[in-house]
Amino acid sequence: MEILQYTDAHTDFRMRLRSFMDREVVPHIDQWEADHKVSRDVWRKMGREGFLCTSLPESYGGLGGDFRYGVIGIEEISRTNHGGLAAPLHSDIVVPYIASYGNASQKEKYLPGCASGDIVTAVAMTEPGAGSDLSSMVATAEEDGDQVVLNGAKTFISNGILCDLVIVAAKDPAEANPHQAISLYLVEDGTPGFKKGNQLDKMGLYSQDTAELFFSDCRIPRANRLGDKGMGFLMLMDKLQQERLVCAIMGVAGAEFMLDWTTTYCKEISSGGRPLSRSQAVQFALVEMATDVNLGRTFVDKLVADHVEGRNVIVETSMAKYWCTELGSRVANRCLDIVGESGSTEACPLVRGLRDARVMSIFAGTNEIMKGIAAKFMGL
Amino acid sequence: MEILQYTDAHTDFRMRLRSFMDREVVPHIDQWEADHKVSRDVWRKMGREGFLCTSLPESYGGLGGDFRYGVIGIEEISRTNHGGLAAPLHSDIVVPYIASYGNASQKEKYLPGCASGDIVTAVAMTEPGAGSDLSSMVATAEEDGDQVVLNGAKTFISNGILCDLVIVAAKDPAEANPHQAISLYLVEDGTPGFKKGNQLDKMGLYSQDTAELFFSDCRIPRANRLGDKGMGFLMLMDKLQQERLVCAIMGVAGAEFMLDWTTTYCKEISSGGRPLSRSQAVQFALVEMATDVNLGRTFVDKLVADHVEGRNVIVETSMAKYWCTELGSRVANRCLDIVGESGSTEACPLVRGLRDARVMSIFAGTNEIMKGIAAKFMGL
Amino acid sequence: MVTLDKSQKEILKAASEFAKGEFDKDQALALENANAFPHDIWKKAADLGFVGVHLPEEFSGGGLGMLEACLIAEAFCRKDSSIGMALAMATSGAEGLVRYGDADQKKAYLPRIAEGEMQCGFGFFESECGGDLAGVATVAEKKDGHWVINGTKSHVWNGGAAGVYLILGRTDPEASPGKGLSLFLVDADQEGLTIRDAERRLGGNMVACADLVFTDVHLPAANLLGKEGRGLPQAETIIEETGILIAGQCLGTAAGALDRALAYVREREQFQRKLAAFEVTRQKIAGMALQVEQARLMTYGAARCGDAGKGLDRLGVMARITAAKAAVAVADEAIQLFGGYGYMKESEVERFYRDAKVADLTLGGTIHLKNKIAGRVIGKIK
Amino acid sequence: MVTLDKSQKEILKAASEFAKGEFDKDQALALENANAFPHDIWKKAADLGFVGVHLPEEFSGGGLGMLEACLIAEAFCRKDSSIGMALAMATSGAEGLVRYGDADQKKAYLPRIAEGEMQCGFGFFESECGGDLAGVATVAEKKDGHWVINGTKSHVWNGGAAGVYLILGRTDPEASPGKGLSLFLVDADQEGLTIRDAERRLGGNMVACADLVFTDVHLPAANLLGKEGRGLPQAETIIEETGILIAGQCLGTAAGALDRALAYVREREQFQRKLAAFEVTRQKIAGMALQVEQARLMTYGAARCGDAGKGLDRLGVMARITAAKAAVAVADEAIQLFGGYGYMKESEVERFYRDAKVADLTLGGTIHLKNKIAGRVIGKIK
Repeated sequence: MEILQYTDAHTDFRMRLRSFMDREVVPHIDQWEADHKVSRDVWRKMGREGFLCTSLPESYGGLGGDFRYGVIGIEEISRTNHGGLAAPLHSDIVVPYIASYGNASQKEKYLPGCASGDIVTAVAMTEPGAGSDLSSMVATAEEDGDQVVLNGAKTFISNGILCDLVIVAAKDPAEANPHQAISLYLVEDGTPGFKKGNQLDKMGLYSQDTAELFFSDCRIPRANRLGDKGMGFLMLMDKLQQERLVCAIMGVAGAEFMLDWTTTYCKEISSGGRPLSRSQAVQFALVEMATDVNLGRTFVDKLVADHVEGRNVIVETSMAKYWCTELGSRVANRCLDIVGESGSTEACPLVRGLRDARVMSIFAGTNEIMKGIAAKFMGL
Repeated sequence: MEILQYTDAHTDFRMRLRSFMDREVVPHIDQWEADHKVSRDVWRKMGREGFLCTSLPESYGGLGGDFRYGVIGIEEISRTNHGGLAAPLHSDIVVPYIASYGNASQKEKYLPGCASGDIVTAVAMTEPGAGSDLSSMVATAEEDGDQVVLNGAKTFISNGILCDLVIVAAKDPAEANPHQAISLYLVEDGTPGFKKGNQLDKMGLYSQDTAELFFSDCRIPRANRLGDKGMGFLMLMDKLQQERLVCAIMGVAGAEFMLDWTTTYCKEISSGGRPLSRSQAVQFALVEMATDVNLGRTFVDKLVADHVEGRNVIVETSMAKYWCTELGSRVANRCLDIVGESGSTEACPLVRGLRDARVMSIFAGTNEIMKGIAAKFMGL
Repeated sequence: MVTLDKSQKEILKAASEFAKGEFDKDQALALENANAFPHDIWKKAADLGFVGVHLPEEFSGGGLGMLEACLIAEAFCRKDSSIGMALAMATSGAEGLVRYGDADQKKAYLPRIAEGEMQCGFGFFESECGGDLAGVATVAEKKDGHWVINGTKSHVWNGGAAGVYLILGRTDPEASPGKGLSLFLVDADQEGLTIRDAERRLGGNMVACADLVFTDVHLPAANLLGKEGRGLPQAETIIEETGILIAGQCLGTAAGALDRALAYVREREQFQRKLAAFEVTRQKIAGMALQVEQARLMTYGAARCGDAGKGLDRLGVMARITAAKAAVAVADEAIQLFGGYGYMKESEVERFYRDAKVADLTLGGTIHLKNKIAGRVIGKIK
Repeated sequence: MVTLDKSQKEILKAASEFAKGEFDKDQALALENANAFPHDIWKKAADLGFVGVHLPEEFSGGGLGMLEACLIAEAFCRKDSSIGMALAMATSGAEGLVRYGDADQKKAYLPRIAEGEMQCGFGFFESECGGDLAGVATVAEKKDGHWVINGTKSHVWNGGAAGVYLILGRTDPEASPGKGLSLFLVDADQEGLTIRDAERRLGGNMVACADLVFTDVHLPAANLLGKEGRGLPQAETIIEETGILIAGQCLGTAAGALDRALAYVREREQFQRKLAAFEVTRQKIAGMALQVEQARLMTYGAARCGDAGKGLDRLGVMARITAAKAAVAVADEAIQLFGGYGYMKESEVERFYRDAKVADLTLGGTIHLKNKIAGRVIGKIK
């Protein structure tokens, strides 16, 4: 049986996207990694060819597709072994906030650009002092007539340099209950008082333009509030199932890529006069990793199917996020153990794979947060 | 989505079987464990109520059901936390040899008794000197007119004491190719020259009557050969997918039982004035185990569905057999770590669970053999 | 081995030879099946000074250190995990007598313990308080110059076999939970003390184990051990010193399982080759040998630390975890290398595995031990 | 610490103080980003005797043992994994000169190495033969009293930075693969030697790394190091001695990652509590501390064994694995405890992790090392 049923339309989409990646992404990755960002142009190209925001209705320039298109997008980017081009973040995590909670004029104004690649989006939740603890957020949003004044700093914001539009979470200082104080705001690049900080120097994801964002008496129209006042916390929580599922898929897809590469390597490279793959120890290591990858893949496929059906799988998604992102790092490490010292240079794809995989256990809620959520919903 | 779709008939069967277990099995387990065998009577009761050999056609007294009935049988026995009553071995591993390879008269003669519980079966492959290496088998079968003369010893034979009928693998000494030399024979209890050895004293599975079997000039009618001459190796290989799937299901079901028990225990028992389940370290351990169990369960469910569809899933089944049986032992160990010293007596179900689980990584082909098979079929 | 001096090497050798000569596999299988203590071997071992080697010379002990006691436990458990455990645990709690007993108390018990006349045991834990000794509910009330004890201690090693027990009870019901506890010496034949045998356990079955039920047990004032109100830290020190002896046992159990696995893979053939020739077997053996040496260096290091008077500190708990996890993992792998035979009692390694797991669970599981380490590493949080 | 004598403790302390005074975080980040060797620090360290502490006194070394060299590597890597690695590896291969060099060879190179005038390196591996030195294809042909070398050595540490290299080549093409190899000393400015810089690596980027290409390199007969035909066992001994120095580095890297994690969890708050107050944080810290101590006791034990002249034997490889795996795991956990900040270069721990993983891969991965252990534990199969 196939747990995830893909239609011909899905498969066609995948093949077109793969060819796009081979043509427009893979040849540029080394340059992007050196530049510490992807080209602004590739976003527009992706948009023009219909690879962004596949879940948006066609009226906004999307495909009107289900989440399986998003899955294909994540998997095909993972196959390029780089995590800089954060299209899944844009298409499957940030833009859905606008699609779900935006009013008609917000949608009209922003969604077509999101789909065409003219608007790159980011979401700004995390703060320097707060990490995974949303309730201790300190950025403020105060109403002043028809305007809202934002103050505060956000950090670790993916697409932080390239973004044209940021969804910012901030608190009403007058509201004591931290869970009812947060609202979401749409802030455009160029708004006075909104400053993009320097790009952060990271272990990996070199071509991902992660940055700090600063808001200093940044005034935006009150109409730029996304959804109802004080509903920010709930909106964030509501979207987290899909965000974490995205991470889980990235973990499995990354592991698949690295294991495939290593398996091929072991068949081709000899040590002591025979292919590495003839070593029983290497065989067992590859089989053990393949087993783990199969387990993760089957689990994630089922969760995607459940998610597409609209089921609440918060416990299982939390589990998948932690297990599959750890899988990515574990497979990277163990593949390197097999390849050995010659795998330690950047010429070996496992090196970038390992560096890029490491952050997945941290972002979108650390794996410890995931376990805490699962424990809570298991009644422990 | 549900990967394994159970019909109302399946669910009804499960409920009746569960009630049977509560009534006819659970109250006797301690006694059986002390006796080092289950009562002969429980086999007949199971047969009378239609719980044995569910996959046999109704004409032989079976249910004509698919393998999902077998899965239910395994799971409901696992819930009793004892592995002595080897009905799954009989119904889903041994009897299928007769059903698949027996001729009409063999089927007529034996299958109704197998279904009714009057005939308990065993399969004798492993030899004291050979372990997992079937090709080094030394037991011989020599034709002598209308008879076949068996000589040799078999060991670790489950149901070895209670069995009324044994399928014996033996070699034609005239055939040099070990893979073409093996044939299967049906040997009835009481046949002169067939002797059951003493029961083996084991780490666990106390109530399982594991024994050595001896054949010394044991003469059986030539008509008792099962299937074609020299086809034994292929027949054994052919049936191993289901046998190993049975082990994987046992591993997952055992882990589920132990984890459920431990989770309940941690909610009920306090240490330092609060329930164990309020300890964050305990919570994380339970969540991590629950995640592993979920992964194993999803993987096994998918394999069962594939198996029912008749697919070849030999690589995945080998992976599942090793991973899920290790899961059983790992969960037993870690649950004990949580429960601590008070869990170290036989009054704690985890102790029997751990002792019984340990053999699953060894029987039906050790987990190392499983990895070797997977490596071979992965082209390594 | 590298870090042992000459006399330590000799002790290790002598203990190994004693075990080789006196321990018998069939007898061990029978004793373990019967939950029986190896009485005769214990007597002989005591005669030769292997029991209580770390107790003071003036009380018939060997006057040596924890390291020497660990070496004997290692050698014994390497030959037979169950017999070794039984002999090593026979003096269980005597460390507390040495440390906290007065001259009379020591004279009354230590010689008999060291000479193999009497086993010793300690009852600190109660099933209601889990691993949390501060929650001990057993009460010791002062009445007319006596102590009156009421309560139940669970899972007491040597319970029912020992001649004397160290018991932790609450002497000040007003004090905060961790304070107001004290230790007492209770003779086995004391009126009001009932022994409730524990069920057979997963392993360690040559050591008796029982719950001790105290019903108005009257003790003379002189039976207070150490300082009134200092029972908790005293008990914790005794647990730590016992812990390092358990590490020594686990080291031996791990080494013994490796010995057996090595002998088997060198001998046994599969697919026309010795098991030892398969790379995967070799990887397993290497992993096992690695864990044995980690257990050895940690155990020796911690014991030496204790003997140098620096306290076992975090190293003792670390050695305990390292050695116990090594013993469980190495014995588990040995079973797997043996295949079907490994699951048979005949193979011994299944018993080593069960004994290892029980040692691993004794006196606090992994989470508890790690919390202890964390307490020492992190210290007070500001 | 327990097993160090007074002078060893002083060396550890002096090295720690040097590192504290001389290593600078911002400089380290810049050097690592630029793949640059910490030249000035190396000079100062050599002046103070921290370089070549284990080389003979008569050649400007410290005349001390591998343990002392490990202690310095530990202290340096604890303060900064990359700088520590660069300084410790600067003498890489000098152990081979000490062991196999004749008086002239030693005099020519060792003083300059110990004084921080020259780095040393060894080129044994070739990409074609993987971890299997017996398959070395580089040829050294005897011609008119000279050796003529042709071939390529890959991933040579200090390649391009060292003044002299120890090179393994085949001197007898007729001999069976493991025989007929010999070691040579090759000066960096030797004609025919081309340096092909390796790409930036996952870690260890303050150490140069390059492939060495030999095209008709003519060496005088006197450049043969040790015995002709004994190159393979000599190279393996050098690898093992380097391995224990790597263990020392990894121990330091692990300890340094733990230091940083501890400081962070004591300071950082989440959900209105210090991270250090969460039980899960405490369990992690305990696990990290446990691995650091395992690495420490194994490394010290193996180094001491080597210094006692007993050979590192299996213990050296075991220390290597234990310390490298500890460094990777502890640094990995430190990143996780730091959260998002841990992924930033600013946090240092991500660099510790990358350096640890490269050390883990150096001179043979885990499978290779375990096969080595197995060879020693199992011995010949009958």
